[in-house]
Amino acid sequence: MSGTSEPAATATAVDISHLTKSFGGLTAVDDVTVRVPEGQIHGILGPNGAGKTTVLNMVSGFIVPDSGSIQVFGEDLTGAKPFHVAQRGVARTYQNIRLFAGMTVLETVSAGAYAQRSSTILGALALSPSERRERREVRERAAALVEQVGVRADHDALAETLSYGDQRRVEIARALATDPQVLLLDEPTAGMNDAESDQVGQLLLGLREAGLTLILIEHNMRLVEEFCESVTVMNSGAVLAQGAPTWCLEQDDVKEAYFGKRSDAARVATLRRARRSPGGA
Amino acid sequence: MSTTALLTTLQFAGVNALFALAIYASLWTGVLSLAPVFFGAVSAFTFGYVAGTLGLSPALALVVGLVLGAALGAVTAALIIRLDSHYLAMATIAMVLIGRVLIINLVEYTGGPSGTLVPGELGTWLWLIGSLVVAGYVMSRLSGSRFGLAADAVREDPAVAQTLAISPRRIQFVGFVISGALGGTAGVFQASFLQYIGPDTFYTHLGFVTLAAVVLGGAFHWAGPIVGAIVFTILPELLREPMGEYDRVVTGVALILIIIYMPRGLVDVRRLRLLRTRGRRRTPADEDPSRTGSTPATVEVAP
Amino acid sequence: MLHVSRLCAAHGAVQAVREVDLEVPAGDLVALIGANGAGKTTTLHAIAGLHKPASGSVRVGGRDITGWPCHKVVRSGVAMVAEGRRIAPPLTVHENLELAVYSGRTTKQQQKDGLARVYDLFPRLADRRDQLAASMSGGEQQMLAFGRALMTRPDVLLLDEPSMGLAPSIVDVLFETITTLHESGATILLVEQNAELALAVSDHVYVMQRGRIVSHGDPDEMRSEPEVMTALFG
Amino acid sequence: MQLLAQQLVNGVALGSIYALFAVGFALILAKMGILNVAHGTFATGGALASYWLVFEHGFSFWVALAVGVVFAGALGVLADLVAFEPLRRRNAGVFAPIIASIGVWIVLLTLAEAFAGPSAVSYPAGSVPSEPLRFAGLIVLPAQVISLVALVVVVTAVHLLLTRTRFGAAVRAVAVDTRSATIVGVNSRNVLIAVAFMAAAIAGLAGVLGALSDNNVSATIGEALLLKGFAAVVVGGYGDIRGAALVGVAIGVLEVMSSQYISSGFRDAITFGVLLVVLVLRPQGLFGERQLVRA
Repeated sequence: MSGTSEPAATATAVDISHLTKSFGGLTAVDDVTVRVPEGQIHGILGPNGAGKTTVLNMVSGFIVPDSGSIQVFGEDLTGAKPFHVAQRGVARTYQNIRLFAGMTVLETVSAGAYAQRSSTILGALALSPSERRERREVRERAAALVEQVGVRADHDALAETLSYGDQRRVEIARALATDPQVLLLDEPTAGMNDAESDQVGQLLLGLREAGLTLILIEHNMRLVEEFCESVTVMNSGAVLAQGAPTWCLEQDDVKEAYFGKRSDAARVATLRRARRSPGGA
Repeated sequence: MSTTALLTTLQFAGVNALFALAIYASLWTGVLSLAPVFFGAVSAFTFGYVAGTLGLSPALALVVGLVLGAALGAVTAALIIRLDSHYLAMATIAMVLIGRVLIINLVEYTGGPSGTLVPGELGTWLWLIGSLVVAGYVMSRLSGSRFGLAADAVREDPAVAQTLAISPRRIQFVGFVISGALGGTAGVFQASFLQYIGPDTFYTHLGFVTLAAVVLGGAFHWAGPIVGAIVFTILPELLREPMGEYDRVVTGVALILIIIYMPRGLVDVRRLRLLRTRGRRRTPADEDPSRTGSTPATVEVAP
Repeated sequence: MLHVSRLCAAHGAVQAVREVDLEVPAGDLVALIGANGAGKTTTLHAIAGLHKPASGSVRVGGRDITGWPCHKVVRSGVAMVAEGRRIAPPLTVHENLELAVYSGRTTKQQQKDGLARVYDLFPRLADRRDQLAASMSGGEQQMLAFGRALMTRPDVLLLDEPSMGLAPSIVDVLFETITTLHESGATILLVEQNAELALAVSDHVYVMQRGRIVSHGDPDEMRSEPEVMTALFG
Repeated sequence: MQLLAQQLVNGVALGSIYALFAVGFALILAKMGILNVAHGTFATGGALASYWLVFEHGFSFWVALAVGVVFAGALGVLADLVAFEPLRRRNAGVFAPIIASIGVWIVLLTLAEAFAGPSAVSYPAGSVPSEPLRFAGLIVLPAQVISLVALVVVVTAVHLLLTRTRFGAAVRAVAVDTRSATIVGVNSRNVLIAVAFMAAAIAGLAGVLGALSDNNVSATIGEALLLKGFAAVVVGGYGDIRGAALVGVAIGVLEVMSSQYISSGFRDAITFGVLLVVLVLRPQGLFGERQLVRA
């Protein structure tokens, strides 16, 4: 494991240290340490099955790690319940889009504003002025978020009927509605074409400008090189490399993780030839 | 069916609608519970006992039923809300079963197996419609409110709801309290209309008929249970003549068919919205503004 | 042996596989490579009957098996080693292997021989015969998944990312096994993200990008094509 | 002392019937992920079918028992084909099968009531084994012996079937992950139908033996079994049918003892009270480790 030096001036937003998790006999995440400074975009890369989503699931509280710790802005959130983690300002999206069936775009995003609202059931029943104001504000803010992430569809359309790209964007808007400090994105551009991916990239830059810290799992290397300040590359649960994206992607073991080892491949090929010749295939 | 019979049936449809709304209140938060039947039983027998010994004005009796139901809902939720879905459903069915045993054995308070008589002052159209209107108003205000959106989220995907800082347990607790209040109220009405309550008044059959009503009407919008209760109370009455003793077979078959082919019931907001989206794709909205203006799907009442 | 023509498959709104044509001649090892999310696994699932194709056809040895349920596809001679080691965790290694008898493709004797062969191929499985599958390491689970597929005596073997999430030493063992199987005449369709390995072992390579086959040819030709690398990076 | 021993015998015999029923109920819950509240009506179906054969057609009790068991199994398969399989195909979630099973319950109960009429009936005198056996001062009825033997045989057979045979392996594989079983050629549909048949047939056996023990056949015979069987499954856990069976027997003993020594009226309340307490304190049951329900 090697890495370039990180800028030391800013505070650490997310501090994941020595995280380990096994399922049965499988070590899905093996001693992973990631530090992400405030206001940065950090990418987690690696081939399928490397354990990236498991890391994200541990940060957001879905999975309790076997060992290691997770701190967000200095607060220990290891093993905290997901809604606790969310209350501390960590929001996320999902690899397989998870929108709420039957809800419109605006309702979906408004649901994300739960922690921002203070209205009570009695207030809602009594039609109190503050409740009315809050409903209006939530709607307006949700509408603004929908515009911000670039969803062009009707706000009253069912979220599940939108195009794939728009569904991903609605998910981002819903996460943003929780007013997070840290946003975890699981393959935000999966299934998008280049133009759409670029739009998402620009959106992420905008969010960083607004002060958010972002951690994203991403397979689009072009996007990673263009938008991430730093990356962590994982393979079979462990960290292969950490640092600037261009530097990381040049590392041999990273390339090997993606494309395989030339030496291994060569060895297998030799083996094969050797076997074939005596048999006379 | 004669007019009197129809009116009586409609009255029971109204009471069933209250029970159905009570079941809906917890289903809304992703919990299948038959506990409202138990809440209703406790309220009804308390009402019967108190009205019999102390005398009680109708309005006060209603309030007692409501508060008692809500309190029971809170206690129940505190005890069993953390169970997995199957076990939770089982636990609430067990409550209904225990309720009957208690009623039979607490002879001094309930009249035991022979039941007890209850004053019928609340058993009028005015009280019933008034209560239904209030319940409908409460549910319509809650849908689209902070609680309502959170409940939708918890039912559709509790894991995702958690990452929106929503605590599913908390939302489900509130759902149980609302369910208890509605169930308690419904129990008092059931007692007032029947003017007699016994161990079989609040038993599994009531639970299943109301659950069937919710499923038929639709468990995804508050109007669903009301529509379902009306259809499901009147339908067997209409079928009684042609079907004879087999009328309930239709109820059962309907339940199976609905859950397979119309899992979201008659009042299906999602389907309406899908149709609207499809319609809009064919004819753009700006060409046909009346269509978007009059969507029955808009639940939001905020200005 | 395996002919796929104009296969389309969708996940809800996403058209994951578009008009895919590919062919696996008898005795060949054909690789299907591409970036994450290119549609490789969906293609394999559509062949294996785990995902209903929207259109197109899948034929095995001249028989049209398009849209057949998975267990019938297995019966017709196509076995899959699923991504993520889909084995039955509460069963022992031995029970997992014996499940293959339900494919109806083996006689009692063949079943016995098959077990011996699998245990011979993966001695580690023989050691852990009566251990629960859930308690085994990732590599051992992958071996078990391999063994289960072989137990059905398939005409065509579908391999879905056999190297996924595994340590390099295990990957070596698995690919040696794949090579051995190939040498012994097995017909194999290999989906793999690890392109170098796939190129090294295969006779023919298809490259997939965003649901389409963008190029195919000999492994050596493919290695020199610049488009292939961009396709692999997504 | 004599009384206590006699009541213990009665309790174990009663509990055997609860336990039998619970085994079938647990099978459906654990292996198919369905909380099947219609399970009691399968028991009713079995009991009514056997009664009909004995009373109307003069068949021997043993033939009637076998036919009743098969008939109940067929009802279980029918329910699965009509109500549960379409939901499985649609991935309908957790609640839909419960609601569908309520539909099945209503239909079968109504038909049973229409068939049996409102009042309970008994097997004709002499048509069933009823001569009491005396043993060390205790009176043991043949029905009680049959129930206990049936329980031991069924629990042993089902347990061995599940843990020692290939079919059992297939059942366990399908229960935990259908896909992992189908990719080696297991037809999960057939496996589930077989489980549905087995579970309902066992319910039918419990129904017939319950009717024999009480010498009383009615349309609601399954309802009482459902409640007790359900308590046994919850308290015993459904991961291992032996736990459910053991608790089923214990419930029988508890009932007999509590009605003898506490109050006959509160007999059921005590059972359900134990059920609720266990649910609250140990939701996974007394014996089972926590097992996720197949969604």
